Amino acid sequence: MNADLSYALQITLIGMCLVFGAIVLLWGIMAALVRFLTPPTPALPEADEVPKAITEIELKQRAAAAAVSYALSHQRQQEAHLFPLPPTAFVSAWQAVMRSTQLRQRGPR
Amino acid sequence: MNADLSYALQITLIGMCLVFGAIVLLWGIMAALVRFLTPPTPALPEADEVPKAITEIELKQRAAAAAVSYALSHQRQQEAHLFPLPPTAFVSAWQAVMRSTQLRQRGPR
Amino acid sequence: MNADLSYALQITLIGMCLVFGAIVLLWGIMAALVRFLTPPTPALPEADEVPKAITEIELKQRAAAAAVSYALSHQRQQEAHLFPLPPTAFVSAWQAVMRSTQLRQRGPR
Amino acid sequence: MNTQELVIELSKGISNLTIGHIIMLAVGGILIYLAVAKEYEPVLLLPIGFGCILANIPLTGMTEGQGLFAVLHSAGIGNELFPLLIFIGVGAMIDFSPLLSQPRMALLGAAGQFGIFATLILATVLGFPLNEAASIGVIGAIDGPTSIFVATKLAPNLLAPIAVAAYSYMSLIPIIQPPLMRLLTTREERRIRMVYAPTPISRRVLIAFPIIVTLIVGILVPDATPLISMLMLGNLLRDSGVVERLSKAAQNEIINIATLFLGLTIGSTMSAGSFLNVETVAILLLGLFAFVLDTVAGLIFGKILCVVSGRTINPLLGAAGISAFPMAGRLVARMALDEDFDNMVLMHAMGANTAGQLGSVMAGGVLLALVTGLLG
Amino acid sequence: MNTQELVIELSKGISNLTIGHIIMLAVGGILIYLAVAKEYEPVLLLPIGFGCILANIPLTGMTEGQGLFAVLHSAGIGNELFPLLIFIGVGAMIDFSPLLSQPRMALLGAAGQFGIFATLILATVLGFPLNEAASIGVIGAIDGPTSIFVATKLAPNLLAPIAVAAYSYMSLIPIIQPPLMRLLTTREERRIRMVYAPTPISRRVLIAFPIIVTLIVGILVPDATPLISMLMLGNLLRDSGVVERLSKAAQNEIINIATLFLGLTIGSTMSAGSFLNVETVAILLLGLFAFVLDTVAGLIFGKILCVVSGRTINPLLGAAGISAFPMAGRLVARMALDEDFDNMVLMHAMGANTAGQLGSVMAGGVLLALVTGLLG
Amino acid sequence: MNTQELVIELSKGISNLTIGHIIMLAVGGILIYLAVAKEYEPVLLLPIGFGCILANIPLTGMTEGQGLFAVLHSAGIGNELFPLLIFIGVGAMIDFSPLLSQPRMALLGAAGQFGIFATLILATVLGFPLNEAASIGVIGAIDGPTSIFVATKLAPNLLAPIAVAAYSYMSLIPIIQPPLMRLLTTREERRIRMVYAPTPISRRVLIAFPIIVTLIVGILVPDATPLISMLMLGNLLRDSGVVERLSKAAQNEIINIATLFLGLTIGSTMSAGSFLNVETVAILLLGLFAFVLDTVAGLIFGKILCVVSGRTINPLLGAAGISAFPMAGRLVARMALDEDFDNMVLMHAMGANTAGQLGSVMAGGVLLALVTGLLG
Ligand code: NA
Ligand code: NA
Ligand code: NA
Repeated sequence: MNADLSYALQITLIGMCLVFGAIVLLWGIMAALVRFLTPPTPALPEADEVPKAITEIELKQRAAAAAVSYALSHQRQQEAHLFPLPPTAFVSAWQAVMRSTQLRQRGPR
Repeated sequence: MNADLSYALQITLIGMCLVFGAIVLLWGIMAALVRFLTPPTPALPEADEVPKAITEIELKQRAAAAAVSYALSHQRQQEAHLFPLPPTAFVSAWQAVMRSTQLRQRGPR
Repeated sequence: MNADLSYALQITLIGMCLVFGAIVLLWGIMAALVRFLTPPTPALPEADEVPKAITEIELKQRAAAAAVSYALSHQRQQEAHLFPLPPTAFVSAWQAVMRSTQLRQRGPR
Repeated sequence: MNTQELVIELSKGISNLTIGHIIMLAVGGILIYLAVAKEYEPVLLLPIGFGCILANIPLTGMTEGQGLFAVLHSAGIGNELFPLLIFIGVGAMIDFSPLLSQPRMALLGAAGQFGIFATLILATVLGFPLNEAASIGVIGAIDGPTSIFVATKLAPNLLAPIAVAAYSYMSLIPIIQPPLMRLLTTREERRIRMVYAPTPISRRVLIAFPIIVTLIVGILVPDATPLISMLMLGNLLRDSGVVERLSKAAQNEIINIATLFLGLTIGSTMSAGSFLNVETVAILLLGLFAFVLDTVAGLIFGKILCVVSGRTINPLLGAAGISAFPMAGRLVARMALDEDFDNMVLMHAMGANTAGQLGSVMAGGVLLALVTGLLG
Repeated sequence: MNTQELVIELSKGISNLTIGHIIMLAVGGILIYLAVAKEYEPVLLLPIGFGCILANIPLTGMTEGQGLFAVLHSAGIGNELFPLLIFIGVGAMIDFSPLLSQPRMALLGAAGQFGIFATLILATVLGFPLNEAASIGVIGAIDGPTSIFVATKLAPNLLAPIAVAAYSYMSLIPIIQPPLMRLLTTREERRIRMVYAPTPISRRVLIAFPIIVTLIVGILVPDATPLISMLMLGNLLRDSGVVERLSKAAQNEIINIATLFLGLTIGSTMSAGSFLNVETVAILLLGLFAFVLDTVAGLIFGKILCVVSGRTINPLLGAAGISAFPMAGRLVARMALDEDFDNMVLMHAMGANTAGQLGSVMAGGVLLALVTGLLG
Repeated sequence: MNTQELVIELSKGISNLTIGHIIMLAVGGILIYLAVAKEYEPVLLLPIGFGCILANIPLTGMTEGQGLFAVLHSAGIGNELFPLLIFIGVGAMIDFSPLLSQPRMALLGAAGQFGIFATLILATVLGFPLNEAASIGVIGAIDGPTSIFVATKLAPNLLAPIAVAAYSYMSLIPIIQPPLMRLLTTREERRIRMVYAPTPISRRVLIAFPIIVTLIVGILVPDATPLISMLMLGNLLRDSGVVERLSKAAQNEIINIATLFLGLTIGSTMSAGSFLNVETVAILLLGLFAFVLDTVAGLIFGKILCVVSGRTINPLLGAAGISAFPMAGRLVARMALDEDFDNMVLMHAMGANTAGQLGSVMAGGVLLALVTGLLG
């Protein structure tokens, strides 16, 4: 086994240990950051049962909603808009007219 | 006649030939590109007479339309918009109201 | 008194004189610019009394209006819009519908 | 000037064209084709391909002296300016809240770096000296700026094939990863659903995070500081919320210009003379090996975590830990959806993916430190 | 420091002001006036005028050592970076479809380069050495970046008057061309209508075009490669449709910043010492001659084509073949409309105009190759 | 590599960390805190703070050789490029019409420069050599680019503390000025209302103004030309109305990128070794002294003008003449409103504030001329 290969093996061993070590450290830091820097929430639903009442289905729904909103936000980011436009303006003006027509039609004449 | 002038005349002769040559080559390339890279169109109006039916007037109209659209697109480009806005949103909202009014007025009450 | 301090005092004396001199010159230039480069206005209200009729209150109102508009324009600038959008488009389309409804309501049915 | 001289002068372009040039022109054309027709990372592959074409037209002088590519190279590649500017922009586009709200996802960002080291070993076995082997291994970081940064420091002579491999394979992620995912995970594993009950992340945490990471990584792995700090600077510009102007500049002007110039200049290093040789082929193959191994290691680690956690972690997430942000994360989410149209793991995948981004930079820095320490 | 020294120190600005400076300050003022009041190419004339003013204020140190203009000059003029960046932006703004759908229009882009060579001959007769005469001739390319590129290579000492002539006359196109058009064409000729039945141009053609042109021109005329390739790169960014970010960057950030810096720096080379001499006057006159001759040659060639084609080609189009994109094209279309409010030749004129742009770059490259070949 | 060497190599970051580094890391953190939590000039304090942190992480190599900050320093600080680019952007954001319509407000821009000279004297007394004393004094210009420009020319070794003082105190204006205003003016004085009947300013005046100012200042104070001319160039781009593209580029791309790079690079000069010493403390204190004295001199001059004008000028305006555009102007307007919710002096304050901006640049140039003349 030549010297370089021996070095390479050493580097691999030490390197992977360091990467895992650094990542675990990062995990710890993140957990600490979130714990100590998150401002105490108003703590409204002090009733301990409520969190348990969240069924698995609800959790999945929440995950789905978050995923969709994240995906959408990310997609929007990719389009690299240079500034955010108020979304309402983009309701086409023609649509507005149709809405207005519907508005008038409410109730009998 | 000094050497430089002799050179200049040579350069002119060779240069103009080369420029014309290059341009003719470019012509050929462009023609070839358009011929070989244009995907075969659905070939719907196989009836050979239709193209001939396009009168000179129609050709002129087409030229006018293309010119206007080109000029407009170019003008827009010059304004250096940073991203294209959906045109409908720019139908002023007030205009939308007027349209809506017209919509209502259609037909007798 | 060491040499540097003596120099510093000289620099202060000369420097402040020069700064004041330059500023006074600037004043003169600005006054001259405004006088000589302002195109003669249509001179409509030739009646000399009108300017005097502007009461102090009106002047204050004018100052207030200018200040507000300046502040607003500055604020807008800070947001670093990349190009000006036609303001009407940003009248929300929904607002347009409401306007349209109001339009219809004018006069008795 | 007689006629003969004239003909020689005017045909110098054609007469200097070698078969090598023609092959590289074709390679440039293929890169552009992949960019345009397949939309594989076009913002990088298109400039790289165009730069490659220009580098292989004879006698343009663009890569020498005061030529455009020589100027751009010394302005932004030799000193690593362009990769660092790109990282400012990337940082300003990354949202770390999916990771911060599920910190354990960070673990998945470590295993996905194994390919770096395994490739280093293999390249050493194949006879590459240590500095070159390490540079080749860092293709396995699956992160363009990191690869370029490390290669410029350790083996600038191999920059062209390494950068090309890094970016090309990154763009081929949707082709490389799915078969491996299917091979290494069972259908049941891919269908594992995950609970999503994230801790809400306050603005204070989002602002402190990039600063703390810069400090810790900077002090522990000084060689990784330039990369990690610019990534975190961009993220701080974004999350601080008080420097909108700078955040926009980072996400637009700075990253766009740096990307265009970087791509062109990397492409311009692909001249037939230095690129067309057995070494390049070996590097390209080793790079592919690194990519595969990263994914495999990530997936196996994912399976381990799955078992350890009592099947509450979907092992597919391991494949998102390789970096290749944000493609790998999205791909994993899509794979899970394919198996079960109701299985939403995007937030977990993005957490693992951002962890992989951090892990890649740290692995690159560790490698740089170890190799520099050994050689220096 | 006694009073006398002080007065000398404080009045050094005024005491070093020469009559030459004052003349050049006035020249700078006139350029700004043309830019602002007449709107002749303001994005270039305004910075050039302002740079000219600054270069002729004594003792500012801005053009020496680490002064701003010295820095900008070595950053982007000496190495031709700024003209090339501008060309990326110009390319991203050019639409080649009018030319591609009527390829015969390309011919008109060749004749409009005759002024380059005729001016070269005249300048040689007037005693300019060959390299300087060629640089002066290239004003007749009627294209700023090409003029600057060639002049920087062949006769950097003449850069200021050449660049100023190129951009000033380009901005005076609406004044220079119409009298010549009226003089050389009859009313009937100007009223000739043209059929517009263009081949539809597919996206594939639009994408292949810039790559093919780069390859062919690059191999045939290596000296023109930097210019033509950057023009085509910009066009590829635009037409590929997959790198919107880069295309926007080219059309905005890159071209705007490069234009501002280029203008300022070109203006700053107009110092009284090097600009105010007979040579400059000769160059300005020769440049005007080149512009006139380009237009005349273009129109005559247009008349020939008109006859050859059986009066289906409007000879005015010849005047659009000189480059000066896109002003010349628009001007021709307006002239045709003036004679007959129903005569739409804009698409043909833009085809000829883009061909002129390509012809100018190729002519510049050919000239560079021939002169470099001759001089050794 | 044995275990011992390995441990040394891997712990080199920590083992080289000194108490000085830790102090400076905290300083960097404080600057970021001020930027983010207090929003004091965040576009500058945040990059400065981040640069400071990076400069005090050991062994990153970012400030040496081809490191990022070394590259940015030689690209834009050593040659004063970044401050000048920032001034183009600032000029494009300044509206001089409030000043032009009330030219007498210009006077207030002169008194607010007294702190520069008084601080110069004090620094000389404290033993600083003349060039350093003048650089410290120019903190009293209360204008970042001017301070950096002068300090780079006269005492580049003191650049870091001077720039940090200039920008930090500028961001502390809302804390430094109000107590002085209340101390030096009576309630009645602060309530003085001012007539607002401005001359309408034509576009011609707005366009001529920057050109004339460049000419006059340039010829009278050549050393101030780079600064004043770039400010005026930006203003001309804006007010000419014909180069919208360039004006937008100046107000966005150019100033944003230059600001980010300037801030980072200035911050990176705050290394513990060169920053943590008695001199820095003295400079920071002298800078504060300069700020206070500027405001005091401005207010006293305001009171004199108030008396001379028959109480038609509100003495608060004197505090707006110090530069610190546009914060000082807004602050004065707010103070007047606080005393009397109907007292609108914003337009007058902005006039005085823009005059202060011009006065600061001229004072910087005068100082540079006098010191260079004396030393050279
Ligand atoms: Na990785
Ligand atoms: Na031409
Ligand atoms: Na000041």
